[in-house]
Amino acid sequence: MSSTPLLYGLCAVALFAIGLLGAFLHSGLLTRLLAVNVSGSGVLLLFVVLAYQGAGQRPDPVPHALVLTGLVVAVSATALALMLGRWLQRPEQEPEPETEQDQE
Amino acid sequence: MTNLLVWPVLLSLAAALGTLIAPSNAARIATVAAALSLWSVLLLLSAVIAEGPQWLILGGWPQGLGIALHADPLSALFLLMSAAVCLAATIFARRYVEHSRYRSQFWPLWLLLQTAIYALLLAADLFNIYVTLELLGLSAVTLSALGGSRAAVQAAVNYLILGLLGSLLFLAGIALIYGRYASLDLQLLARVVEPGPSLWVAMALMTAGLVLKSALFPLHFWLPAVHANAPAPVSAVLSALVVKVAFYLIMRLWLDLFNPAVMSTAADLFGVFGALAIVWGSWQAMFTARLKLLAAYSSIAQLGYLFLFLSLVLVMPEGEDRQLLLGALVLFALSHGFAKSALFLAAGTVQQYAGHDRIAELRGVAGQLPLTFFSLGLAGVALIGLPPSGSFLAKWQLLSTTLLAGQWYWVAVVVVGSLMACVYMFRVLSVAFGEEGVATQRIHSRREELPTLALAVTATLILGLGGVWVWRVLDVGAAGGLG
Amino acid sequence: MSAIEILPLIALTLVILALCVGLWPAVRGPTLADRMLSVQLLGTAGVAVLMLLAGISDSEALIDVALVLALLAVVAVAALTREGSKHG
Amino acid sequence: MMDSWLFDVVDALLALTAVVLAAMSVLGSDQKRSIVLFIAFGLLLSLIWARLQAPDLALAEAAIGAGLTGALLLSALPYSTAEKGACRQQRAWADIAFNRALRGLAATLIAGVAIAMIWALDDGRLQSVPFTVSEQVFGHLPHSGVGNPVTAVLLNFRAYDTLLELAVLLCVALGILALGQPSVPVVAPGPVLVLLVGILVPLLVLMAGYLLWVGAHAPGGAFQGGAVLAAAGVLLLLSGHRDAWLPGPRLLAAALGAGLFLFIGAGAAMTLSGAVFLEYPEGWAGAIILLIEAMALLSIAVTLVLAYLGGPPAPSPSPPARHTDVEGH
Amino acid sequence: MVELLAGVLMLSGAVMFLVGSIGLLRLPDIYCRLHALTKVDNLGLGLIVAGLVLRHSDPRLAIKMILVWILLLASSAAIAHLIARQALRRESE
Repeated sequence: MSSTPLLYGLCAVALFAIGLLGAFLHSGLLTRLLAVNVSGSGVLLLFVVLAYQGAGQRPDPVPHALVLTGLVVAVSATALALMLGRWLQRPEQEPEPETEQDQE
Repeated sequence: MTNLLVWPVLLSLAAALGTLIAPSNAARIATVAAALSLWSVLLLLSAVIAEGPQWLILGGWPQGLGIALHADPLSALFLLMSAAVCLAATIFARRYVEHSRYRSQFWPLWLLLQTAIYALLLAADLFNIYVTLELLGLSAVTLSALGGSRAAVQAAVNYLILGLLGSLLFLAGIALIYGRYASLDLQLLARVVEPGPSLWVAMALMTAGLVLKSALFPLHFWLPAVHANAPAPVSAVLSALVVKVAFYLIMRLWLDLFNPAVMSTAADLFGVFGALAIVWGSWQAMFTARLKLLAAYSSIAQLGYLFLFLSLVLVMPEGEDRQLLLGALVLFALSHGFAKSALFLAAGTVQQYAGHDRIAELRGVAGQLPLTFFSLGLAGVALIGLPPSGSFLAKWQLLSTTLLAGQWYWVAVVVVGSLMACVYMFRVLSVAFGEEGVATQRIHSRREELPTLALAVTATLILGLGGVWVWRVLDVGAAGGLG
Repeated sequence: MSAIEILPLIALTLVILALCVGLWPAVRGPTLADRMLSVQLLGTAGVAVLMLLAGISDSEALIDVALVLALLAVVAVAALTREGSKHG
Repeated sequence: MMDSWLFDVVDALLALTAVVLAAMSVLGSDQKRSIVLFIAFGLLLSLIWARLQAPDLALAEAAIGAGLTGALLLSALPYSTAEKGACRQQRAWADIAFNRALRGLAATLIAGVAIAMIWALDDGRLQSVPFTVSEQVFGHLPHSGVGNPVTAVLLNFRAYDTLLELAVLLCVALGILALGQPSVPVVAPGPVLVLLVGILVPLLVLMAGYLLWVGAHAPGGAFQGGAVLAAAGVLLLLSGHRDAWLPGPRLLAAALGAGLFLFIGAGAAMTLSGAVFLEYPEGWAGAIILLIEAMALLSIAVTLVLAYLGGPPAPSPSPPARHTDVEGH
Repeated sequence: MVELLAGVLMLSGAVMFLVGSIGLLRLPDIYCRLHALTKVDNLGLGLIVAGLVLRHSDPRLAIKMILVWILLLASSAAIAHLIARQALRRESE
């Protein structure tokens, strides 16, 4: 029995925890976003470790597919958050886009 | 096996594409899609009543390989509420976003949000639930950011990060379950799960994620800013459906999947935090300055009731009493869904009409918006839990159950919460029905007040008088469940 | 197992060691150029690792991965130089 | 040779470095450093996927994690420096103490969660499980229309997930179109970058097509291809093309919806003849999947390029030639 | 015999990488490091590819591997230029 799953399993849990901690400690959007991404990588790594059946064995393809989905979701969420962050950073002088009052 | 199960999802998704390609007809497409979704949900509900729970495994693959969809009385009732609220809010939104600069993106996003709600209520596969949760979260975030103000976008960003954390916790739980049981299908899992470290930790992680998304006290802090700053129809759907769908998932998982591992301490925690949410949310609602914030805080309190209900249901032994209380829970959730969406739509009308929603300055507005304030009053009746509303029946059931069990402390919480709800609702109404009038800003169309009225009437009268029907429908599936 | 067969594995271990050592400038800096250089080394070493893994486990797919990594590592570094210059 | 102790060294080095990089990236306070370390972390992850016999993921991570996410995060840098100042407010003593206590509590809680997870994972696979999805996948692989099991899961067995995932991408693209403002590059690209882009873009497009095609029977597929194609777009943006060849609003909307449209259409077409939604006709599955993947690739690539651009493409694209003459200094 | 040669090639390639990364740490300024790194890296990867090509006689794989190497040669030259440019710009300010 190789120690591969054990090592990466521990790594996955550590990444998950580090990400959670970072998301809690930071208040800036960018750093929190990085933290969430790291945490997500930890969870995805956990799936891949579960799929691993040992050297020379074919791995379980289902977690791989799930992780692929998870990766794409993560990058889209990151993109959305960065766009909103950039929105907040825009200078104030532009006409305040749309408060509900002028939606009449 | 019937394709009926995918219709609500598919209709909304196809309509989202339609509005994307043909922005000029978007409002019409969205209304038709919402109406058709409601129709398909009604068909589904009648199928559930006639034939029992419905299943579909997509792609025609064997169970476990393909993704399963599932509708039982519980999910069908939530679907019905969602479809009805969505239709009303869609009709309301037509006028609301008519001149918005975001309207060509609003409609596809709006329909994607509905897609996510229906998909989540129908999902019977753990990873599929995760994907729908993400779709729900991201579409809700984007729509709430379309409020367009700095406060709205800031709130949306916080909502996004917390939502992502919630989904991550949920996903980590899925990983643990997959690691132990090598399946994602809820029905298959329900047959094999057994108490043990995997299930306990997975339960804790998944519940924590969902609790964050359903804004149970003390994890509610993101909610008021989001719901108060989003466009009114979006707030209505967020408050009435999005938060509640997360609650639905908790209920679903705890009643079916986690059932063998439910411990009374864990269930009691739901009750304690639910009670705290009732008191704290109502307290904030009593003193807040803005109408939409009031509605948002009221949501926190009302979600507290749902968790209180759930904690009592969970510790009850299987049997008629449990079924009665579960029916009360569902009835309460439905009434709140209709009443809260009515309240937010009314607030939206007020805001458009008066140019703000500061409660203290709404003196006399009721005279100019009688229909809206009538709806607001009706919604208040349901939120307080006065007869003849559906929530009155539900609370009544709750009180009688707790009294019989000698749990007077829950009785106290419910009574205090209801009294506080009286205070915050009457505070609005007494100001609005006051003497002075404000200058009329524009000619108002009665037509856009109708969806609000319809929702409020449903919450108060239809669910109140037809509450027994909810219990009867739920009884159809009493033997069913997922197991 | 023969000594010859283990040579690629030793090579793999050494490259990974080099990769880990080469990451230090990315942590320490101090300038952006130092960090970029480190990422660049990581990209090249990563390609080497993938190729060696492909050779060891006879997996053609990993060569595709190496190809993609070689193509995409440029994007990150190019973005770094471009964005870094916004402040410079 | 597969279980030599040297592999343990390799695993330990990779795992440890990943954790250290992640910790330094997440817990540090210098944002630029955090991003660079995060890019390195993504690269390392793709090696880890390769080591764990997940080449599909290694491909996706190499394209998304190492390339695109890094570029995406970097494009956000200008604002985040300003953000730091806003957080640094004067705080009352009691507030600080409360904060410390809260942080300590959170750290303890998270450590507890980590330990609990390890405890749960220690349970291992339940031996009496009567079914495993993995066996089902390999059993039904011949009927799926493709030979790569991961592609089969993504586009046939669990196609519904992928359908909803495309909806997630559409949702993000719509958000960017509604609220985003395209970022305009400040400094002009040098001749080397322009030359590099000229070589790389055709290669990337080729690679995307190759990944799409190969995905049917070997690692690869729409997502990996889409990310690689998006990288081509990002490079174009980096070299001064302001629109990265993105079309006007109408066509853009069509490209964004294309994957979903084809998916729904193909899924629903057979329901008319009594099949279940997303059931493909016998013998056609391979072709249908390839077609869906091609459209999905397009949607994914367009969404990712939009994400890097940060907003709707500028209505009147200016030729890149205009930028090069700014370069003199 | 070919196996041994291939192994030795790979090993020397790996040593090159190690030398490169130590150089990254020890060399005095950014230009030296840049120079050393790109040279050593490309040589290292070239040796490894040569070893792999020797071991696997499949021409398709060999072409692919050589392609990766050429690609990396080109891109690392370009990247080195970009980094140097960036460092220069930083210095001139």
